[in-house]
Amino acid sequence: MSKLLQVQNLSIEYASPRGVVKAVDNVSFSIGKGEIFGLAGESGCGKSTTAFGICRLLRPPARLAGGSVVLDGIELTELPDEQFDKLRWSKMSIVLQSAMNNLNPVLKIRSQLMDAIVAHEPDAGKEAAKRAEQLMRLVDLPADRLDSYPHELSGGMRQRVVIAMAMAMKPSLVIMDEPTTALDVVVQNGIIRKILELQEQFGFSILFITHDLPLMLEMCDRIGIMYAGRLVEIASRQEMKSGPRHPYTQGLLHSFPPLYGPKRRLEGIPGHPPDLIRPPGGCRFHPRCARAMTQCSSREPAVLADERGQVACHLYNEEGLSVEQASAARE
Amino acid sequence: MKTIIRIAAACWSAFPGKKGKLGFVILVWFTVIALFGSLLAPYPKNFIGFESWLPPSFSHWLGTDSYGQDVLSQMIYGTRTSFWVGIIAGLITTVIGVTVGVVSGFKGGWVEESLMRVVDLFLIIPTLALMIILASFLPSMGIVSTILIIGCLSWLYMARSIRSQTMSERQSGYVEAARTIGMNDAEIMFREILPNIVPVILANLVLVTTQAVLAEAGLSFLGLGDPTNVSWGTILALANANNAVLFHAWWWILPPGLAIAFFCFGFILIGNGILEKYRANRGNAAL
Amino acid sequence: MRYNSVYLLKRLGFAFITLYVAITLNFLLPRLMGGDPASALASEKALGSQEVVKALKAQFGLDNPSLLYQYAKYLNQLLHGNLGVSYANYPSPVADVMVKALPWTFGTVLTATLLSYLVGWLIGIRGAWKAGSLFDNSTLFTAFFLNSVPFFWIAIIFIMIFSFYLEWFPLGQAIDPGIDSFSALDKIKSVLYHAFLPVFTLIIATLAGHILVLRNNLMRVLSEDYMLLAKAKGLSAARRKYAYGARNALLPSFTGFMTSLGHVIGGAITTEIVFSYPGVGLVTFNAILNHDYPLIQGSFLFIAVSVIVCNLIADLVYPLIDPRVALN
Amino acid sequence: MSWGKRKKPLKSIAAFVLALGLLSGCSSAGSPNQAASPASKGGAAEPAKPAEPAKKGEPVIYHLGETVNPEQVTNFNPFLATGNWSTFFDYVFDSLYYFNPVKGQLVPRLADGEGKWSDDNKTYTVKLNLKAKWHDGKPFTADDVLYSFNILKSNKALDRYQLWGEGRLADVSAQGSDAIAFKLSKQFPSLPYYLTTVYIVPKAQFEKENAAEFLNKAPIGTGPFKFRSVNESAIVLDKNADYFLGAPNIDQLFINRFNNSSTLTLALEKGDVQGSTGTVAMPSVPKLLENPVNKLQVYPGLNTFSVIINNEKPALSDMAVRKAIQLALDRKSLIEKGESNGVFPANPGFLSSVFGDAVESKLIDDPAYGYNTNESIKLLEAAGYKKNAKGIYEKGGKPLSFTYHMAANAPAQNKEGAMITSWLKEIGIETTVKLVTWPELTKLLMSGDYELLQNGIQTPPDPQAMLEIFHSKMTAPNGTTAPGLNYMRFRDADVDKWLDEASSADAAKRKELYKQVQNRIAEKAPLAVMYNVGGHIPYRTDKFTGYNEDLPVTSALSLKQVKSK
Amino acid sequence: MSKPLLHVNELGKVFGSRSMFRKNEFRAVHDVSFRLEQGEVLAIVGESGSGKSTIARMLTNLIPATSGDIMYGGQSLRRDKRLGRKLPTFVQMIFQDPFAALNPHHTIGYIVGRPLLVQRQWKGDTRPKVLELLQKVGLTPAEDFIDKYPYQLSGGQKQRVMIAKVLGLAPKVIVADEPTSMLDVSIGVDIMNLLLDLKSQEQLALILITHNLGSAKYMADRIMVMYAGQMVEYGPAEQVIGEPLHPYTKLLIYSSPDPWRDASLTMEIIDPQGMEIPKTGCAFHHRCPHAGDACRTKSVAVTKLGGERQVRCHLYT
Repeated sequence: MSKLLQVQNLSIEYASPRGVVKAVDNVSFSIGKGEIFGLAGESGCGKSTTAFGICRLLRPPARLAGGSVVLDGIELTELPDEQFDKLRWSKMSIVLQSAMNNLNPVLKIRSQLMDAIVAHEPDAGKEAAKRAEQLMRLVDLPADRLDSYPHELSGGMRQRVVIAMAMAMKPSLVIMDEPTTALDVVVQNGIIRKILELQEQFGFSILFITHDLPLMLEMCDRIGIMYAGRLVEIASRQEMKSGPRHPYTQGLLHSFPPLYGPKRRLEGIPGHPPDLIRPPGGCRFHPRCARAMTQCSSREPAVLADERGQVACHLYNEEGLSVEQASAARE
Repeated sequence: MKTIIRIAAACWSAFPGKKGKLGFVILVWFTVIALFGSLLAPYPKNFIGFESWLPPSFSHWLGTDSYGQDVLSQMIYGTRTSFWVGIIAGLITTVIGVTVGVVSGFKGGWVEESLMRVVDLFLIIPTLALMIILASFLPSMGIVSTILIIGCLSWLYMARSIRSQTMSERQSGYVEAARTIGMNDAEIMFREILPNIVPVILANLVLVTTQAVLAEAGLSFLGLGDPTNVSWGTILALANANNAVLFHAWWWILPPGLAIAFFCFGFILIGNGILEKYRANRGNAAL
Repeated sequence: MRYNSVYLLKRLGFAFITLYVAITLNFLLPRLMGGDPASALASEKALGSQEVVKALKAQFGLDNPSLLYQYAKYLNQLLHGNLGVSYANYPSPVADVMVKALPWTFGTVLTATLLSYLVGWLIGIRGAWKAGSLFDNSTLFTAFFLNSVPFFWIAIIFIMIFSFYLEWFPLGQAIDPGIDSFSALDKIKSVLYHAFLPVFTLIIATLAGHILVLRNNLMRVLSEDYMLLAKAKGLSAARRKYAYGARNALLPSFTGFMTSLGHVIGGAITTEIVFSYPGVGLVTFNAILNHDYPLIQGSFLFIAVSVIVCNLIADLVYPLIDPRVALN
Repeated sequence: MSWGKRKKPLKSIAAFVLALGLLSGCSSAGSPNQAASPASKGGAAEPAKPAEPAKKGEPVIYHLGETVNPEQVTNFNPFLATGNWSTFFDYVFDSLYYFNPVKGQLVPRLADGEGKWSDDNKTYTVKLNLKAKWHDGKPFTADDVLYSFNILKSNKALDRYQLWGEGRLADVSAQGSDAIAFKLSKQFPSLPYYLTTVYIVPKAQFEKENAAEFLNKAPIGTGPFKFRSVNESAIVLDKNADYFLGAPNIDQLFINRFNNSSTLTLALEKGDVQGSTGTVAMPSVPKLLENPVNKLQVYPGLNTFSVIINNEKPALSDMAVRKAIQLALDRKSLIEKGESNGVFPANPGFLSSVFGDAVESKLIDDPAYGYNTNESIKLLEAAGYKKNAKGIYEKGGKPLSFTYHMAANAPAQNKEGAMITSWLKEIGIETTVKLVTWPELTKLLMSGDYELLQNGIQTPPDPQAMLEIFHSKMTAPNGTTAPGLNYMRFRDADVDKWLDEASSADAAKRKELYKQVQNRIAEKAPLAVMYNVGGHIPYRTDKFTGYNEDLPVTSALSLKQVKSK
Repeated sequence: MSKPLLHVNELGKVFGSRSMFRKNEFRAVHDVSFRLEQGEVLAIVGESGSGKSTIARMLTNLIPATSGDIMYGGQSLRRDKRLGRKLPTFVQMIFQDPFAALNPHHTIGYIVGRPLLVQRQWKGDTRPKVLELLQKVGLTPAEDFIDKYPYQLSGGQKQRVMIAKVLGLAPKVIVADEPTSMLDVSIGVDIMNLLLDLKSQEQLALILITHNLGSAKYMADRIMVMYAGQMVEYGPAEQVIGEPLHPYTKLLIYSSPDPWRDASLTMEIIDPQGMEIPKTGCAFHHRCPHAGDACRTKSVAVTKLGGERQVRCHLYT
C-alpha cells in the first residue's frame, strides 16, 4: 500500500496564561491510499489538534511547532497560503463534529455545496448546480433539500450534507473529526455505513478521529492511540482486537463495557490525564500505569516499530518482547 | 499605609489586561480628585474674584471663565458631583436591573414575560426624552432627583443582559442540583446564581455608571440639572450659555468634555476587561 | 413567503400594546409631574389674575379636574387624529407643529443612522477580521473613547471648529433664510449644506457603538465551526468575510438598528439645540420649556409611533433576511 | 442566491432612504412659504451670503437676529397670549401708541398726537391718523380700532392686561370718523400706557374668524413692514412703501431665527445678522464690543430682578433681617459679573428708571442702601441676633436659616444666586438653595410658600402699576393665592393710602406721592432688588446706518429709518 | 402486595405553551409504569428525545408530572404535598455534566455541606461530615479537597464530589442521569464502579439514565427501553440485551458498535430521513421492518410476558 499522507514528528503547541501547552508532541504516522486510519484517545490527547495541524486550520494561539506533513508527495507545512488554498478540498476535505455549527445558518444548503465547487472551479456554473444534486443523492438525501436552510434539517441529515460536501471535489483524503459523536447510535450507524460505502466507491483515504474505540475497531484498518499529546501505539484492527500492547491501550479498551459476554468487573484507568503544561517526565502515562517501572519516570520510551505496528513503551525492547519476558529469557 | 499599598496591588492585579489596568489608573485618578478635591483645588469653590476670560497660565492652569472663576478649581469640584452621580445612579440602576433581571431570568413563565414586555416597551421610548420630561416636570430640581431619574430609567438594558445571563446560569446544572436538595427560589437566585454573574453585573455597573455620567451631563446641559452643584455638565452648559466659543475660550469647553470622555473611557475599559476575563474563564471552564 | 401567521400576529399585537402604553404614558407623565400651565401662562402675561387663569383653563380644557375625564377626552381626540392644540402655539394644532418638525429630524436621524451603521460595520468587520492588528486596536480605542463623549459636546466642538474658525459650515439652522427666492436645486444644496454638521455629529457620536457591536459579533461568528469549514473548503477570504462572517454578524444587530433610532433621536435633541435645527428635538425641548402639554404629548407620540413603526418594519423584514426567525 | 446579488438592493435602499430623508426635509422647507406667501416669487437671486453689501438692482436686506422658537412663528394673531412672538407685531402692526422704553414715553402710531382727558378724567379721546392704510390696500377706519378693543371685552382670555377689568374701561366708542373715546368706570390715569398693549387689526379680516382661535398665517397690518413669507430660518418682511409715517429705507427685513442666544451672538459677530432685538448671551457682549463696528444699546426696562422676601415668614417679618439682606447684595458685582453690564442697577425704591422724573433716583446711589456687609452685621446684632457655633446668627435658638428658591434652567441666574447665597453666608445668614421649574416658582410666589426667592417681577408700562405691587390689596395671607403681584405679602397703610391717592391725582401730585412710596419701600426693604432688565441691543454699524438711538434701535420705528451705507 | 420503594404509575408529561394564538404541545412522556425495590438498579435506555431525562426530572420533582403518579414508599408525590419538601432525603440525582452541576463559586466543602444544612440533617459545622463523605467517594486525602473550588478538580473528581453531596442526605433512591457521558471512558468506569459499590454498601436503589447499552448492561439489574416517550421494552438486563424482543431494541443493539459482536448478524434497516414520529399507531411503525396494518393504525399496549418481561409491540399481542 503506497503512502498518501506522511506525518513526521508533528508538534503543535499553544501559549496559555500559565505557560506553553505542548498539545501534540512529536507525532508520526502515515496513511496509505484508500486506507481508513483511526486516531483515538481521550479528550485533550491532541487527536483533533493533530488533524487541524495537518490541514492548517489551527486557530491562534495554537501553532505548528515543528515536523512535516507530506500529502501525495507535497510538503504541506511549507506551502504558501495561496497554493495551499487551491489544494484544500480538492485533495483533502474535512468533516467536523456534527453540531449545528457545521453549516452556515443563513445560507441554503445549495449555495453552501456550490460554494465548495465554485471556489475551485470558478467556471463550473450550471454544472455545479447539477453536481450539488448528485452529491445529495450520494448521501441519500432528496434533492429538494438543497433549498433548505440548515436549521430545517435534523442532526443526522446535516451531517450527511457535510459528508456530501466533503465529497464535492473527490478528494484523496478526508479527515473526519468525531463525525458522529453528537448523534444517536442508530443515526450514527447509518452514517458510518454511508461513509464506508462512499469510501469503497471512491477509494479515498480517511483519517478518522474519535474517542469511541469500539466504533473504531469496527471500521478502521489501522488505529493509532494518542495519550497526552503523544502517539503511544499504532496497530491494525486485528492486532488491536486480539490484544493491544501498550498498557494505556489495554486500559482504554477495557473501559468500554461490552454488550456481549458475561458480566465482569471493569477496572478502568486510575488517576487522570496529566497537565500538558507540566507533563510528567519520561513516559507520560507512568503515573497511571499499573506496570510502571523506575525508568518509566525518567526516560522517554523509544518507538518500537515492527510487523505488529508500533508502540512506545519501556515494556517492549527491540525484539518486541516485553521486558519481563526478556529478563525471564535471560535467566 | 502598607495595607493600602497591598489593597492597591491586589486591585492592580485584579484588573485584567493592559486595557483594564489603564482603566484602573484612570479610575484611581478621578477617584482621588473626587475624594480629595477640596485639598487639590487651588481656589475655593465658586470663588469669582478673578479677571474674566483669562487664558491658561501658571496661576490659572485652565484659565478663568466669564464669571472670573478658576476653571481648574471648578473642574476639580465638578469631578466630585459627576463622580457621585455616576456611582450612585449606577448603583440604583444596578439594584433594579439585577433584581428584575435575576427574577425574570430565573422565574421564567408569566413573571418573565410580563417583566420583559415592560422592558421591551420602555426600550422603545427614547430614554433621554423621557428623562427630560421627568426632569422638567418635577416641581423642584436637585442632585437627588437627577440621580433618581437617571437611576430609575437606565436599568432596562441591564435587566435584559442580567436576565439572559441568569437564564444561561439557570440552565447550568448547579441550579437543578440546588433544587434537588430542596433550596428555595430566593436562596437559589441570590446564593447560587448571583455570585456567578458578579462579573457581568460589574461590567454592566461600569457601563451604566458611564451612562449616568453622560445623562447627568446632558440634563445639566439642558439646564435640568442642579447648578448649585458644580458638575462637568453644568460647566459645559455655562460655557455654552456664555458663548465661550466667541471668546475662543477652548480652556473652558475642552476640559469638561474631555473629563467626561476620559472618565467614561476608563470605566468602559475596565468593564471590557472584566467581561473579557469572564468570557475567557468561562471558556476555559467549559474545556 | 416565510411569514407565519403567529409570528405576524404576535409582532402586530406587541406593536399595538406598545402604542397604547406609549399613548397612556404620554398622557399621564406630564400631568403626574405636577405643574399648571394655565396659571403659569396667566401669571406671565396677565399679572396673576384669577379671572384670566380661569378663562385660559377653560380654553385648554383643563377646567375639569378629573384626570379620567381628561384621559377619555384625550383618547377620543386621538381616535379622530386630533392631537390637541398646542398651548404655546395656540391655536395651532399639535399635528401641524409636529408635521413641520418631523421631516427635519427624520432626514438627519435616518441619514446619520444609515451612514453610521454602514461606516461602523465596515470598520467593525475589518477590525474583527484582523483582530489584534494596529487597525483593530486603534479603532477599538477610538471607539471606546467616542462611546464616552456626549453628543452636544461634539456639536459644540464642531461648531467651534467648522463654523466659527474655518467658516466652512453655517452656525446652525436648517436652510438659508433667503430660501424663499431660491431655485429648487439651490434649495436642496442649502438643505444639504446645513444638514452636514448635525448629521456628522450624530454619525460620530453613534459610530462607536456600531463598531463595537459588529466587531464583537463577528469575533463570535469567526469562532464558529462553519467559518473553519469555509476556510477548509478553500473559499476566498472575501466570501468568508462577507457571506459567511459579516452576514451572520450583521443579523443580530439588525433589530438593534431599529431600536437604536430611539437612542439617536434622544441624542438628536441636544444636537438640534446646539445647531438650532428645527426638528422634533428642538420642538420637544421648547415644548418642555413652555410646559406645553399637548405638544409634549404629540412630540412624544410621534417619536414613539415612529420608533414603534420602525421596529415593526424591522420585525417584518427580519424573517426575510434571517431564515432562522421564521420558525420561531 | 448569491451575495453579489444581495449587495445591490441593499446599497440602493440606503441611497434611496438617504435621498428620501433629505428631500422630505427640503420639501417641507419649501411648502410653508408657498402656502403662506401671497406675493409672487421674486427673481431667482443667487444664495449670496446675507451680509454682503447689496449690489445694484438687488434688494437691500436687513438681517435681524432673534431667538425665537420655530413654533412661535406659526401664528400671526396679535391677540393671543401664546403661540406667537410679540416683537414681530411691532413691525407689521401698529398700536395707537408705542411705549418707548428708552425714554419711558408714548409715541403716537395710529393715534394722531396725544389724546385728551375729559374734565372728570373719566374719558380719554384719541384722534386717529387716517392716512394709515392696510397692507392689502384697504383704508384704515375707526371701526378697526373699535373692533380691536371690543374683541377684548367679549373674550376675557384675550384681555391679558385687564383693560376691561374692574374700575377700568366701561365703553369704547367712535367720536365721528376719526376719533375714539375711551370711557372709564373710575379714574385711571395710566390708561394711555395700557393702550400700547393692543395692536389694531383689520376688522374685515378678523370678523370672519373667532379672534380667540384665529390662526393667522398671512397677517395684514398697517405697520412699516409687510409680511411676505416664513421658513424654518427666517420670517421675511417686505417694506411697506405706503407707510403713513414714512416708508422704510430698506427693501426687506429678514428676521433670522435662532434657537439659542449663543448662536445668535456668533452670527452677530460673524456679520450674518446686523442686529438683534435683545436676546444675546450677556457675557458675550464685551467681546462683541471689542469690534468697533458693533454697538450696544442699553436701556432700563420693566422687569426687576430681586431677591423676593416673604414678609410674613418668621424672622423675615423682622425689618432688620430684610435690611441686612438688602445690604448684603453687591449689585455692582452682580451686574458686572453676572450680566456683563447689560442691565441697569435697580432702584431700592423699586420704580424703574425708565419712568424718568417719577423715579426717586437718589436712592439708586444712596450708600445707605448700597452694599455694606459691616452694616448688615451691625443691624443684625443691634436687633439682638447672636452668632451660633456654626457662625449663623440666631435669636431665641432660631437661626437665620432660609430656603432660597430659584428657577432651574437659567445658568446665569443660578450663578448669581450662588453669589448671593455666599454673600448671605458672610453676614451669617444660612440658605438652602432649591431649584424649581418656572411654573412651580410662580405657584410658590402666588401661594406664599417660600422664604427667599430669586426672580424677576414684570409690570405693565405704568409707574402706578409698578408701585402697586406693594399695595396690600394685591396680596393675601400665606397659603392663599395673591390676587396681584404683591408676592412679598408686604403691608403698609401709608403706602396703600398714597397709592390710592395717586390713582386719581394729577401728574405733579402723583410724582410726589410716588417718591414717598419709593422712599418707604427702600426703607422697609420688602424685597432686595438686584437690577432692571430692559433692553440690551447689540447692533452692527458696518453696513447700515441711521439707527435712531432714542428708540430701541431695532424697533420698527428705528429700523424704518435705517439705510444701507 | 408490599409497598415498593418506588412505584411509577402511568406517568405522563406534556410540555406545551398554550399561547393566545395556538396550542403548542409536545408529549414527552406517555404511560410509563415501573417499580423499583431496594438495592435494585434500573437502567432507562433510549435515544435523545425519548423522554428518559424527563422521567428523571419528574422522579426528583424538578418538573411536575401532567398525568399518572409517582409513589415513594407508598406516599404519592402528587397528592402528598409534604412529601415534596422532604423528597430530597428520599431521592437524589446525579447530573450528566459535573462541570456545570457544581456551582463554580463555592468550595467543595460548601457544596457538599450545604444540603445537610438545607434539609436540617446537621447542625453547626458540617466539616467533619463532609470529610467523611469525601472519603467515602474516594477523594482522599479529603483534607486536600474540602477547600478547593470545582475548577481545581478534574472531571472525574467533580463527579465524585457530586456523588458525595448526594450521599450526604442518605437518600433511598439515586437517579443518575448519564453520569459518565461527559467523562473520559477510563474515568467513567471508575464512577460506574463507585456507584455500584455504594449501592451495595448503602442499600440504595439506583436508576441509571443512559443512551449507552453497554453501560446499562454493566450496571443494571433491569433495563427499560424508551422510544418516543413510551416504554417499549422492559426486563432483566441480560435478557433484554441478549434476546431483545422489540424491533427497536434490536435496532438499538445492532447499531451500538461492539467489535466483539457476531459479525454475521445483519438486519434490515429502514431509515426514513427526517420523517417525524407517526402520530397514529405504533410510534415505531415507520421504521419497523415487521410493521403490519395494525401497527399503522392501532396504538399498542404493553404486553406482559413471562420472566418479568414486558414489551409494547403488536408482534407480541
